[in-house]
Amino acid sequence: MIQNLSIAKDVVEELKEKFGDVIQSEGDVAVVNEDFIAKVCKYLKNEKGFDHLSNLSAVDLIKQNMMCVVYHLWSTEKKQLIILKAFLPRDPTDKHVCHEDDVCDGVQRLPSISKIYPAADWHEREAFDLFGIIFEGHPNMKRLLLKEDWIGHPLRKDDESGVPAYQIDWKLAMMRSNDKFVLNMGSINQKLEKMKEEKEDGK
Amino acid sequence: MIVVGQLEKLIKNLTGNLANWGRSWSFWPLTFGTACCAIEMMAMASPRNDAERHGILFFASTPRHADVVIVAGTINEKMKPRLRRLYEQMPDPKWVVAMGACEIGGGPFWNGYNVEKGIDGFLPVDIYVPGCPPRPENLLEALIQLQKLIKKDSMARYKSGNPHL
Amino acid sequence: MASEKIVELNMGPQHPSTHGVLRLMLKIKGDTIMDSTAHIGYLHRCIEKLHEKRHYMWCIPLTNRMDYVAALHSEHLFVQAVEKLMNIEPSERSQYVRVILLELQRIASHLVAIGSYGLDLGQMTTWFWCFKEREIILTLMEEVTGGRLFHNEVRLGGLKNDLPKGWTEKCLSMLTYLDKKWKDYGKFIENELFFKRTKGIGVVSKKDAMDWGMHGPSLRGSGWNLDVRRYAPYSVYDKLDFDVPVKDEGDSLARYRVRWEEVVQSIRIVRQAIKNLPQGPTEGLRSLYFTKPVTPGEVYVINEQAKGEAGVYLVSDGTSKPYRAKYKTPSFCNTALLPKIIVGHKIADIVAIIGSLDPVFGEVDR
Amino acid sequence: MINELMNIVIDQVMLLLNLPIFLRDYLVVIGYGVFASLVVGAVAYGGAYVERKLIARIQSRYGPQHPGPAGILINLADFVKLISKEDIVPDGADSVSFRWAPIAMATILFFTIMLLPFGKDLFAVDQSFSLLLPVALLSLLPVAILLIGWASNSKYTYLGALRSAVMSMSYEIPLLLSVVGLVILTGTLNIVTMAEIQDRGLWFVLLQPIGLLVFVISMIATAERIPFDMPFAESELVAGWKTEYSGVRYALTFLVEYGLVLVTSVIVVFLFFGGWSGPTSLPNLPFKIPSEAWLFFKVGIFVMAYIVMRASFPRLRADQLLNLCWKYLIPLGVLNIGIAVVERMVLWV
Repeated sequence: MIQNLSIAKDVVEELKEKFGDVIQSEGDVAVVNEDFIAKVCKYLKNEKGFDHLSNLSAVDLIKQNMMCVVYHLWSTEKKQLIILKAFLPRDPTDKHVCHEDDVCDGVQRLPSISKIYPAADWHEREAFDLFGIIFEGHPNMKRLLLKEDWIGHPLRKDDESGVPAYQIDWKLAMMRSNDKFVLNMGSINQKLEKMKEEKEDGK
Repeated sequence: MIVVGQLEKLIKNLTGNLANWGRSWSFWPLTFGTACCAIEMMAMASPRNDAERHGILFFASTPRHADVVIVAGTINEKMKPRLRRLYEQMPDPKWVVAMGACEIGGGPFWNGYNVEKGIDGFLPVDIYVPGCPPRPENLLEALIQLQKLIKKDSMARYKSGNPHL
Repeated sequence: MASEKIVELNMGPQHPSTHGVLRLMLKIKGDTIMDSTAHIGYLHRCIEKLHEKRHYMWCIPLTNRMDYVAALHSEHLFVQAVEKLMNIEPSERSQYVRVILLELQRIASHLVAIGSYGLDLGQMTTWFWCFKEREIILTLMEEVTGGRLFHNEVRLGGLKNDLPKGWTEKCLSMLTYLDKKWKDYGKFIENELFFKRTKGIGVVSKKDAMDWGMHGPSLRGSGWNLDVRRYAPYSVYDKLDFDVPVKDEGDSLARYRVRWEEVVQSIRIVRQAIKNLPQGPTEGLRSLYFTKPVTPGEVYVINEQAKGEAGVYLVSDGTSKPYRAKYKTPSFCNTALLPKIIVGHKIADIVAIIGSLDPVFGEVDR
Repeated sequence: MINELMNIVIDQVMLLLNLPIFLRDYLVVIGYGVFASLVVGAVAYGGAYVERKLIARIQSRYGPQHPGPAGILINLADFVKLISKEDIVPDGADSVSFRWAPIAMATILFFTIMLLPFGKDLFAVDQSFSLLLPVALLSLLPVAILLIGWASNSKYTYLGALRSAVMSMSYEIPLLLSVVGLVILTGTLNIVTMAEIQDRGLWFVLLQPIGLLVFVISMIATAERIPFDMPFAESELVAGWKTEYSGVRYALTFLVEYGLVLVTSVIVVFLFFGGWSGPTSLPNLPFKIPSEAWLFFKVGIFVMAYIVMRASFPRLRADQLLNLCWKYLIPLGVLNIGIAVVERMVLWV
């Protein structure tokens, strides 16, 4: 039979009374304002017994120009699941600047919940590594899977760091080529440099 | 003078063949496996198709004791410098077996941003074993072919320092 | 003072007993470990990005290669997510056959885990015996699906091909053979030296296990009675009765024992599934959607894989390619807590702890 | 029988080179030394082959089959390959001690072989302290290993060598305690006279079972075989103190490992299982059984025991061996000395 995980709708209602308009409910998903995510998670873990962080994933909604972080929390006694969503403004040109000790400031910011759920430590580092979402208060906000000197965040929809030259969407590349557009694959860079020269000559 | 020339050629021939005979039968691969092909490499050493029948003993845990490195599993950009250094740490008569589609041309992950498309860019590969993952019998057959190659190997190959001679 | 000197040791990506490509930077004083950090990513194959570039049908070879020791589990996870999205109920017989193949794959995965655990501690014979038994299971699976490690067997709402004739008798005879052998191996592995190396090593308390995000047999070794097949039943697991082995000590020996008993339970499950295997079609849609659009929406499905609770968060935007597929894999969470357990142990204990957590690095790095 | 042969050969050599008479004893010693190392080399070769085949059979597989009729030449192939391999000396290593340490270990091993008798009257040197010297020389090996560990300039070898040094401190004392028990019982330090006593009367294994237990455990630790395999723990310390070696020097460490197995089993057989004593002529056997055959039969059993142990036991941690030795073996050794004193008074008075 198809697995149906029972969603804790009553808990979503309680959250709305407790936190007021910070929480909207979209279907059975609680959409949380991104600054209150840590408070909500602490409340859920301590009072409501959602002790198991089942999943923390980031989704790049490029059409709505938003970045969404989804939390799936599971309570082991009540055997119920609750889904929290936090929508962040999307940083179009992943322009966040990483200082030497890898402290980055940028638009996609979110309080980290690794103090409440220590299991979220690596999940958040992976979300930062592949999407560029910065989790404030995270003990070790560095890249997890890619090389330290990797430029760009590959899982974003507009990042073509791995696409071979013949598949690249040139309109988008040209639109971005006026500012710093660094890619990691040698084949693509030469192609883009050539395109840029033609553009300068054409002008 | 001719006798000395003949004698010297005979001795060089004899030692060369003896060395090649020794190298081919005592064939210690480096225990290096990253992904799914490593499981099939272990299955090759398991009792069903026992690699030790041909002298292939998975005993060398350091590059110093290894003769051949069977690159089993996808190599991505973070692993590439490590693999190159491992190859350089191995003592000289050494061979490289590229096992699995990921080593030959990137395999199912060829258009990944982080995956190295084939290891013959930075390693001199002797034997390619296609398959994803290749069956243990394929790998054993490939190693036996490599052993045959070694038997006919020429000593000149190592003096010139160019493994592709 | 010489003894105060903290030496930095690097258990590099190529190490005989890190079960793959894990790099541990250890700060050791003498033989005990003061602090350690884990570096992963040496097998990051951009599986989630490649999901967005491929039709649903072609994503199966990618999911297979994540946990390459128990490949059918992640394949079943992905297809179940699409079935939930499309609201397609697989036929009764195909669900039973899926459970049979999944449990056989779980036995094969536990054999690799226990075999390489013995090899790490110096007992080579367990490694060879476990791989010998695993070959028998692989040939059985090969007769059904045609592949040893990766099967591409699960289709939307059904299976690629049904069980061949006479397969169930062969499987039952294999299970009786394995049942007897597994008891002997248990007695052979658990000798006094094995206890000295594993009892009281890498103890994880019940509270820490849940906080740090432990999964699967390791979690059940610390006292949690959590098995997805029980608390969020899927497929036909609610019709099969089996009990979930749980130990309370939380040390490496407990984790090994849980894994050892799970093989016995899986044998029981396969026997029951074969006994009341219904007749009926297992065709289902011959192929997952190649180019037909999948209904837009998002879904979250969790399965009990060999290494623990794995989940996929699938977002589809109505086209024939997944918009975003995020995999939560158990080994990723187990490896995250490795540096926390190791502190205070000797160097020789790292090997015992890694072996008891049994991470697979295709799954960790994705 | 081998003695007469040896004397004939030495006389011929003396005549050929008309050397002065007093050089004869040196020639005897050299002759026996060469003979002993040849025998040990052959037996070590056979032992290595049997080990690979027996371990393969225990692990339900065939083991080497192809080089030679049944894989007989596999060790020759290993040796030839290792000789013809490039011999890397890492630049950070202290080259003098890195190069010479394995050779020092090999000489220590062959020196102990020279001192051990191999038959009823087949021994190079019959000293009054011939039991003490092999034991003392075997305890020199960890010093060489420590030198190797430091010289190879890599953290793994350093850790492996430290483990070996720490282990040697812990298993030497029970080793000597059990030997003291025997010395009290027999009154001599000479292996040959001990063997003769056992030949006449009881084997010491019946008189000193605890001494045997303590001695065997510390012998396994000397030979660094599986239960106490920490210095070469290939699953933890990559390859322990042998990590940096390749080529000929690795072949030497290979030879030392198998030589140790053989030497330790010869010593155990001499001290507790009565050396070459055994019925020289079985009732329905036409020819007389030479005493050497009995010795090698018993040594073979012990080498088999080493191999089976390697296949079935996991590896202990270094500190577990330490408290095993300090907490259990040393008290047992002292108890054994007490038993030996009591037996001495009761039996021999």
